[in-house]
Amino acid sequence: MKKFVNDPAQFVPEFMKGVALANPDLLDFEPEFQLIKRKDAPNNSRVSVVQGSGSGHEPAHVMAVGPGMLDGACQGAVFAAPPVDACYETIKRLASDAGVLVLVNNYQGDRMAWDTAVELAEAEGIKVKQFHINDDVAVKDSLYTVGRRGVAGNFFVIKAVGAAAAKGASLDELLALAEKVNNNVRTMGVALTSCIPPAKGTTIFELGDDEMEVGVGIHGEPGRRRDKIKPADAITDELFDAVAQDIPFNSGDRIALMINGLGGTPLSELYVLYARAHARAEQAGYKVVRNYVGEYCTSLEMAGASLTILKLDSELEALLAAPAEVAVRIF
Amino acid sequence: MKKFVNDPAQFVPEFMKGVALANPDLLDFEPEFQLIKRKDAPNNSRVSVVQGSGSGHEPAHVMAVGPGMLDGACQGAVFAAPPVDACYETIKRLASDAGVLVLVNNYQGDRMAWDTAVELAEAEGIKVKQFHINDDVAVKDSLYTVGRRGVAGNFFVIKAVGAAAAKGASLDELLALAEKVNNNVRTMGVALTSCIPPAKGTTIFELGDDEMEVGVGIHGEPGRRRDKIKPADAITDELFDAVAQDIPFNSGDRIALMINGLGGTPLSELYVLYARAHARAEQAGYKVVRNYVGEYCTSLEMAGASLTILKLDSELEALLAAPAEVAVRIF
Amino acid sequence: MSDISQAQIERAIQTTAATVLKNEHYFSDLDGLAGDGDFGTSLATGFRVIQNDWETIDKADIGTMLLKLSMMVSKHVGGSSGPIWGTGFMRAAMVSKGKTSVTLDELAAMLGAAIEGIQARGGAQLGDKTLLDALIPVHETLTRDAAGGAADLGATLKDAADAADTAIDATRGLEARRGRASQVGERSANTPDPGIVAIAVILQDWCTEYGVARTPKAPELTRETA
Amino acid sequence: MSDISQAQIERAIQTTAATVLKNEHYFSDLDGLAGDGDFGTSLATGFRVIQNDWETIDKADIGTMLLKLSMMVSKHVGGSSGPIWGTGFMRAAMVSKGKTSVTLDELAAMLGAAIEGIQARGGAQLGDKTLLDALIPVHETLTRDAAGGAADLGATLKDAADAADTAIDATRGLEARRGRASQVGERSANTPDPGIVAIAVILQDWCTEYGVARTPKAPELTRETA
Ligand SMILES: Nc1ncnc2c1ncn2[C@@H]1O[C@H](COP(=O)(O)OP(=O)(O)O)[C@@H](O)[C@H]1O
Ligand SMILES: Nc1ncnc2c1ncn2[C@@H]1O[C@H](COP(=O)(O)OP(=O)(O)O)[C@@H](O)[C@H]1O
Ligand SMILES: [Mg+2]
Ligand SMILES: [Mg+2]
Ligand SMILES: [Mg+2]
Ligand SMILES: [Mg+2]
Repeated sequence: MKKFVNDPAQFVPEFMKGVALANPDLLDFEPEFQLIKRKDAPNNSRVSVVQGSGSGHEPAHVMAVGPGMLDGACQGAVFAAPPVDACYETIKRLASDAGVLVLVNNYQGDRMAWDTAVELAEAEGIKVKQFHINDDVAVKDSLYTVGRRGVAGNFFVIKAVGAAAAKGASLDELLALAEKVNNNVRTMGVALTSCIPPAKGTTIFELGDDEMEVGVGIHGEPGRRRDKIKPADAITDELFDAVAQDIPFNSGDRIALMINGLGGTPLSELYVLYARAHARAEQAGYKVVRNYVGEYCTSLEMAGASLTILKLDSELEALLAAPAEVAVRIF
Repeated sequence: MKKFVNDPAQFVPEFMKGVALANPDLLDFEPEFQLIKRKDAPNNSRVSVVQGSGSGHEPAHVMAVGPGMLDGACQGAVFAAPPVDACYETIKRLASDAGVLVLVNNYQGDRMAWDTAVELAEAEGIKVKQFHINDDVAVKDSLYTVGRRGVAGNFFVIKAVGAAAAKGASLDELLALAEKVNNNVRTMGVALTSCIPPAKGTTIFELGDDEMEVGVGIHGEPGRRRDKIKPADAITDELFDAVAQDIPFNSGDRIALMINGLGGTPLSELYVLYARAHARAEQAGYKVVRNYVGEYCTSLEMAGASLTILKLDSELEALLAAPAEVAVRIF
Repeated sequence: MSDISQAQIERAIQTTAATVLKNEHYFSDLDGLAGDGDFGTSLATGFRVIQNDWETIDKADIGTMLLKLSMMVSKHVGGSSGPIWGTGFMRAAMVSKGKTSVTLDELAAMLGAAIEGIQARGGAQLGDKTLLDALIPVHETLTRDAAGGAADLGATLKDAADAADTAIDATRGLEARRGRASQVGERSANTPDPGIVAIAVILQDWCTEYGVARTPKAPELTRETA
Repeated sequence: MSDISQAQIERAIQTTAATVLKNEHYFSDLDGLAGDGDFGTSLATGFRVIQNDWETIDKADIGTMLLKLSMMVSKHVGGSSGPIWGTGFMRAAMVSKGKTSVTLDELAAMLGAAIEGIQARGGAQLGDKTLLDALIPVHETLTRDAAGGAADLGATLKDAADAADTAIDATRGLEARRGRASQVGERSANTPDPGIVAIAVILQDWCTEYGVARTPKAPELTRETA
């Protein structure tokens, strides 16, 4: 296993400890519940925005905690939603008079854990609401299933809601805002390799040397199909078309464009994809107002990338431009 | 080849185009010389700080161009120093009355190219000086060779010099500052896998499934030795000891601590290394004043990391804290 | 047929823990086919705690013990398995409060309560390709046997194991409609559901533990016992 | 011995281009042993341009032509190879300005000038395990043959190829003291220097091109010609 790991069972708490040590003034870390929160939260004058999900998607989700972003987040084991207790304690520790908004990526495990935790918290009189993020267009939505998956679009929901919460928006306003962002953001990804969860010690799926998984999930779940690896531009075109046609986006739209690395793909390749995606957006008559190239929602060391488009309006543009700070920094 | 690439020969210009498209207000891109520069440079009231090196180390070097960092950088093919002409044109386009400082990572190819370019530029009356960065402690220095390699410590030289240049420091002052940072920064890295240069299409070296290369170069050059992969803490300890003993650093030192990913290693693993490195620094009595965890100087998709320690003083602390902006962003 | 003692239930739980730990990687690999490869690890995390803390668990009565198990799962098990198994234990606990032995009827009622709780929690129905497709048929055999169908507990165990075993092949071809696997559309068809397999493997091991002879059918079981 | 015509030199350059392109990956693989695996690609990039633009290159005389080649290398070739080969062509051009044919003496002088230029640029000496360890012995054979040592150009070519071939094994055990390979300490010992191999392969192919029979010695050459 080509990984920096000590005891695989301790992988998650160990990297969370690193995050805390690297941000002593900003964050508190509670190992018992694998919970990271802002030192200055909760603040009764504003809603607490929290999340909790499986690990392996870093910087999502615990590394997205900070001013203008999340107030706190708890993590489960790699790819496993957090235990019910961790979700409950997260709500409890971040309970604010203004309320708590839980941003849940749409997976059954996360939903069941948060549903249970929210019931327990409400029973204690805590004001809390949930929102389910589901931006992945890879698998067609269906009434009879759990619905679409939540992937990299998650970043935009957090950024917008976090910025609005900082400005003092109410719980209901934030819920409406989360829905607005989610309704206007779409993503699809592709994997060139499978990742290896430390505790599993083996790949989740097998890909041939010349194969890719189109529409892969961020936990290595299958996507639309297995195919031969194509030139970067052809791959970008397929992601772009799938995403652009879903809402659909229209000529004249002002958009934010994201190329998200899945963990093992270097920045240089992501910019090759961005160059094509940007050109396609301009051809389609979209105005790229903001762009994001890097790692936002990963799948451990999986080689691959996802493309996300968010339709903007003046409110969203202002919220995306608002100052924010998270555990991961450049300078 | 598990890569997003079109024509391998176009890999570098294509990703540079992506960088330019993603930063339309900040950067200009000249494909002919694979040169990226600040739109607002040169500025005759301050020294231009430039760099040029092989590609494959992104965000170094062209993605480090921006206010408070580099004024411009040219790139060669993957792992190949830029052609002489590109270096010469870079100096020429960024020539300022205050002078041009070229920060050269210490490799023979880069040195010969810049030596030639500097001779040509000086012949035209351009005021230009060079500095060689050599922070890699993996291979013992020797008078009879080209000397130590320049690796991730490069970031600190750029950051400090870029901040001082923005404040209007003179060419000689910047040269002295570069030397001061270089004298106080040390790095060593380890590789868990080899990368695959797109044009080569195969790995540079072969590592067994359970092997690592200790002290690897950022171009896949051999390091100190081949060894079996050890637990993350043991690896961190070896890197930490090699670096700490080199200058040596002393109890009471105020330091900046960096865990740099080599490209294929996810953030989560980097924070596992950081947790240990931070603990070791505190045990040694160093005060970690600033920390950096992420990708600063990579080797394509190589799985691996390097550890860098920089000894600080009040001047360097202020320069590292100064505002800066580069092509790669989070928000 | 004689009542089922708390001791027998405790032995079944310890057997289950052993089964889950022994199959950790196998269950995760099965989950990798249409899911995310963590099922085995998530379950093992919980049952490892149960095994390690076994002596200290309050076993005043069956209900108390199951409630403690439910709390341990809620504290330590993540993924869908946490809420599902935690709810299951919790609901079974509520209907066995104060009891130190149960009739087969009461055992069936415990499983029935667990099934209802899991359905309320996750919204899955029979045929959605979740472990409920094993638990519901098993529940039917228990009710039938309680109504005089089976000679002894061994025969009941065998009927239950048969039902779970059958569920593996009966659901293999289906597309999942609940759980992560339901989010991959037709890509979930023709892969066994790891939860169903886990129930069948556990019941097969119960048979072995209680000396009940039974030849498994589904390839996942023959591979496993092989 | 008769003079060497510009046509013969042009043919040698075209042969060199073919050799470099044919061996691009092999040269890069050799560079991977103690270096960074780009030697073949860097050289090939330059000689591909030379091959493609061949017709348009100003060939007024040998010096003019070599100067143009030097400029093409400076524009397109990166890595250490750019300055080294660019300087080499440039210096050879300066001493062949205006000539449309050269004596063997003058050819030796051109190579001598190139060697001096490369040494000035990169500071390498004989024994530092760089391509100079091939070029310097080759230069000696040219001077010797020019002083009446060789019967004809074929014999001279063979002597030169022998010298470069010998250099491969003679330097294999050394630690590099210049170039990237010098930064890996003893890890560079017992690997052939790609630059030396390239010179030997090029001269071997010149022999073949000019119909000079010669059996290569070093494994890198036999592999290559195999
Ligand atoms: N809504 C549900 N109701 C009942 N069982 C479910 C449900 N969703 C999933 N399961 C069961 O849980 C198993 C997967 O568990 P696990 O891997 O822990 O979940 P996750 O998909 O969150 O990783 C599935 O094989 C299935 O049998
Ligand atoms: N200082 C030098 N003088 C002469 N030749 C050199 C020198 N440094 C390197 N070389 C030659 O160049 C070859 C490597 O070329 P290349 O791979 O392009 O360089 P780089 O190390 O920059 O990648 C070496 O095999 C060696 O023969
Ligand atoms: Mg999971
Ligand atoms: Mg090179
Ligand atoms: Mg799972
Ligand atoms: Mg090289």
